[in-house]
Amino acid sequence: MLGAYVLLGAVLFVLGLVGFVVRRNLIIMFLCTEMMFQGIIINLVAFGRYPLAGAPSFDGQVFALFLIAVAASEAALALALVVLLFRHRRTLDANALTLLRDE
Amino acid sequence: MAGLLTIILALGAVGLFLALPGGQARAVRAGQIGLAASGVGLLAATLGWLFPWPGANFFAGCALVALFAAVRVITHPRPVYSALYFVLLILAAAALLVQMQAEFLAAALVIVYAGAILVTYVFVIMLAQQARPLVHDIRSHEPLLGCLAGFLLLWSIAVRLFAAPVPPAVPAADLPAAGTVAAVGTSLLTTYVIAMQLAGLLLLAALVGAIAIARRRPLRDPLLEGEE
Amino acid sequence: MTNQTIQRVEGALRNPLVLVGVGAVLTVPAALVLVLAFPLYRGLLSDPFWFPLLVMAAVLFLILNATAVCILAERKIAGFTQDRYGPNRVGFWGLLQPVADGLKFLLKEDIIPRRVDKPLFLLAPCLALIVSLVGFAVIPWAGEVHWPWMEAGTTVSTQVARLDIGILYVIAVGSLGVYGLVLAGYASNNKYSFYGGLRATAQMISYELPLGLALLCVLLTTGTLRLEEIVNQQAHSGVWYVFVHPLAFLLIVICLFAETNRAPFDLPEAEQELVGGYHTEYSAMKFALFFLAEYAHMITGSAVAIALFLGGWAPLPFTSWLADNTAWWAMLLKFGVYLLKVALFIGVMMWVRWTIPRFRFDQLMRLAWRSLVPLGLLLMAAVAVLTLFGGQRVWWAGLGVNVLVLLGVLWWAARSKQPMTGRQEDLPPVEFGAM
Amino acid sequence: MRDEDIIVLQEPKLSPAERLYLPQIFDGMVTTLRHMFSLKRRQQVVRQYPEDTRQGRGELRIANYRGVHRLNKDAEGRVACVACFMCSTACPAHCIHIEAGESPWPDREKYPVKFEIDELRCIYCGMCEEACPVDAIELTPHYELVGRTREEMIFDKEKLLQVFEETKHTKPRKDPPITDYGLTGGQGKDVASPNVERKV
Repeated sequence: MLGAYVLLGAVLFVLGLVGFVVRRNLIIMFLCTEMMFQGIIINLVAFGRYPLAGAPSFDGQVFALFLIAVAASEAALALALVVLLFRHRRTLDANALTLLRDE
Repeated sequence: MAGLLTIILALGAVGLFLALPGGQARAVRAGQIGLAASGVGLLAATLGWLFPWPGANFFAGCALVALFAAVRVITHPRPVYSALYFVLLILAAAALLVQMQAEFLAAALVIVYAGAILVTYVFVIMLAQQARPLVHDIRSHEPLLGCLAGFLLLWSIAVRLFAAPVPPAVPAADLPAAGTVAAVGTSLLTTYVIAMQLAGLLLLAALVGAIAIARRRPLRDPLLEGEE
Repeated sequence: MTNQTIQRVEGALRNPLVLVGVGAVLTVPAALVLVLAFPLYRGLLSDPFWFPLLVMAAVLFLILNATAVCILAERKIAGFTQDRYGPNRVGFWGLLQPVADGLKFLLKEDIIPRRVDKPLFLLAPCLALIVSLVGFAVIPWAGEVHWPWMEAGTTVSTQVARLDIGILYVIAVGSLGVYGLVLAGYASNNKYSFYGGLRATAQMISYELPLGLALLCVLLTTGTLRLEEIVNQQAHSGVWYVFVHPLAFLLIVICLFAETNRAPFDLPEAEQELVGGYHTEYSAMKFALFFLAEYAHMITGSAVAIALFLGGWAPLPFTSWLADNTAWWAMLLKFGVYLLKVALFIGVMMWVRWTIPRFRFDQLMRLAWRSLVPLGLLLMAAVAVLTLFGGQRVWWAGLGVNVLVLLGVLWWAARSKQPMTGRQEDLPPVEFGAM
Repeated sequence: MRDEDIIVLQEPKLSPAERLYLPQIFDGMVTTLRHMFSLKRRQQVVRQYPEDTRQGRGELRIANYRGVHRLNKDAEGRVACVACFMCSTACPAHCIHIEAGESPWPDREKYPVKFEIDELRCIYCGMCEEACPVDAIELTPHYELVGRTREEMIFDKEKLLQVFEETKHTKPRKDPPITDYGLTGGQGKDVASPNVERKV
């Protein structure tokens, strides 16, 4: 049981990671980080529900709640930054943001 | 077992590579087929052979929806659809959480993610919408390396996972029956009360930061200035 | 059919006796079948798995028909407030108008404009309707019922799902409601629709905050999220929570108007500004789905508000009459009382709609963020302090806190220099940008 | 702009109750409630149209109401129109179509072979009536104008003359015609066909 959930969480995490690396739209990139959070949330809850030792507890859910709080903060700040970037550069292309690159 | 797992995951990686935006239409179709085969294979490996358990059907359904939605999020060339598939992913994840008796968390996930965060994403995507698809939506950045890295990471996790001992099955009744909301709330406000305060502080900081970043400074009105 | 036949049928249907006759012909056989087949489904009625499903079917049937009646009621009330009669042509007193409306929606040409985003365009109305219907699952329609043929002491509950997270489920589902509107606005590829969708997003997100805060006030008093328990508490003590938290009730009612996009908060569809808002491009049955969704949303919202504040199925305040009665006739009575309350609540919503003019968008936002959210925060803090000292068990203490908060707000309003309408305020010119 | 031209408006000061809005809202709701239950006002204001018409109540000003057109007939029952095209020229909606032909009668040169009015296109402004030199075209008080097809709503000469037959009792032909076609020895100059020799 635990294995199934953990594997699903891992797949979601890796898909999010691949998406973050591969996609060039800033908004999609941040969506992909949210997807990584999803994978972790499922993992945390599964670890709390099916612990390797001891009785199941709610600690996993509590951690997941904190994770949601962090994700919300991240989304708020990231979207604010994206809005700001778009307003300045008129594009959401991550490859276009090369101002700090050493070339 | 490890060999079979490698084949399944490699199939998925190749499928993902073909299905990512930027490829030929036929290759995308083939990639989608590969991805579907890989996902089903992964589920079969997880459910049938290694861990047969009650509730596997529900898990399989939700997991398939979740995987499908997740793949579409990163392969769909149009951002609005990506965001909507992410909503689908949230709903599937919430269903899985309900299966793990985390009802409160499921509700919180839907309210916070689908109800607030994703709506904001959709909002921003719509505002930044352009008339025709843009190059950064229909071209990928280093898809080969990305898929390879993902494959290696997932492969190492999965092989380790399948090699690990199967944990003892815990019957559902082992969780306190008082209701998950009460239990989670008690845990949150006793053991983790400081962490909760910190989370609140973090949210406040994010709120202030977001407003400070995105605020538009009012322009001086030249007409008014001229008169003064 | 020839013209004359149609005219003759129309004339006959205007006769109330003919109408009753037709109704009897339609319903009496159905009722007979239900009665005769009773032994067949008797077992289902006492089964804790099947009975909720039957309740679900019955309530869904009722709601979908009620929306049709609601549309007639709305038009009648609109007529009455404007010194008109409202629809009175189809059937006696216009009673068959919903049938005519439904036929019209079904038979009209179903247009899909060429440049729309077709999958989303089709998905949006379905999503709107589904989301507004699934909220019914946790509403405790008539408490527990004990059928005469059941074992003594056992009951089944007239509720589709008894969830531990009760009211949170309603909020979660309600927060998905915005997608139907946003997608409709986006997919239509029409700037008026788009504005409507954007307005809907901003409005619904903004009004979810005071809604949540007001809910928290009640939840601090009830100590449970289960709607059936909240109703039980009110039915047993006789103190409906509207007497304990009148301000929270007011907040919830205001937010309910905003969440259902009803006037005076119908900014997303504001006809005079945005043609039709998010449903400008919709026609025929797809438009009807939006219509249905709006009324279904109204019914869900008012049912939840009644469960929280107006005692749910409890027939009278300040008594515990019927609270413990689980007889089948008591169940029917409770259900009737609940429906009556919902009908009255919706009547008030319509009454308000035809009285109060629409807000301007900045007024709408100002109302939410500058008035309702601070009021909700203040109220919640006050109730939290009260709960800390155990005052949530004493109903007049809650009322006292509400009165104190109200007085405080009044005092603040009296001494504050800023006008609340925003009409007198100058908005600073802002930098022009796409965002 | 001088300073004294600027009018400074003093916003009325709102009382605390007015700032709360709720009393005002309840006021408004009481008003609508009163209207909701005032059956008498409703009966006074509303007309149940097909049963209760303005004509039936005598509220219709027949003399100058502008409804469906008619083509008048002269005293001999001939169409009064002389196909001068004044009405179709004056028409802002271009809804009048006339085809002229040589008149079979000696008192005028032309008469309309075809005379069609697209009642769907017409805006009922009455310009044709003003323009007509022989008062052949007139608007009638008949306002119940319906049809199932667009073709049906294009009134031809026969139909327009039919309308005259139906409405000449409620609204008699306005003025004696400017031209009497020489039948009565006429005083005025014959505007429509001045060259025709008059039979006295």
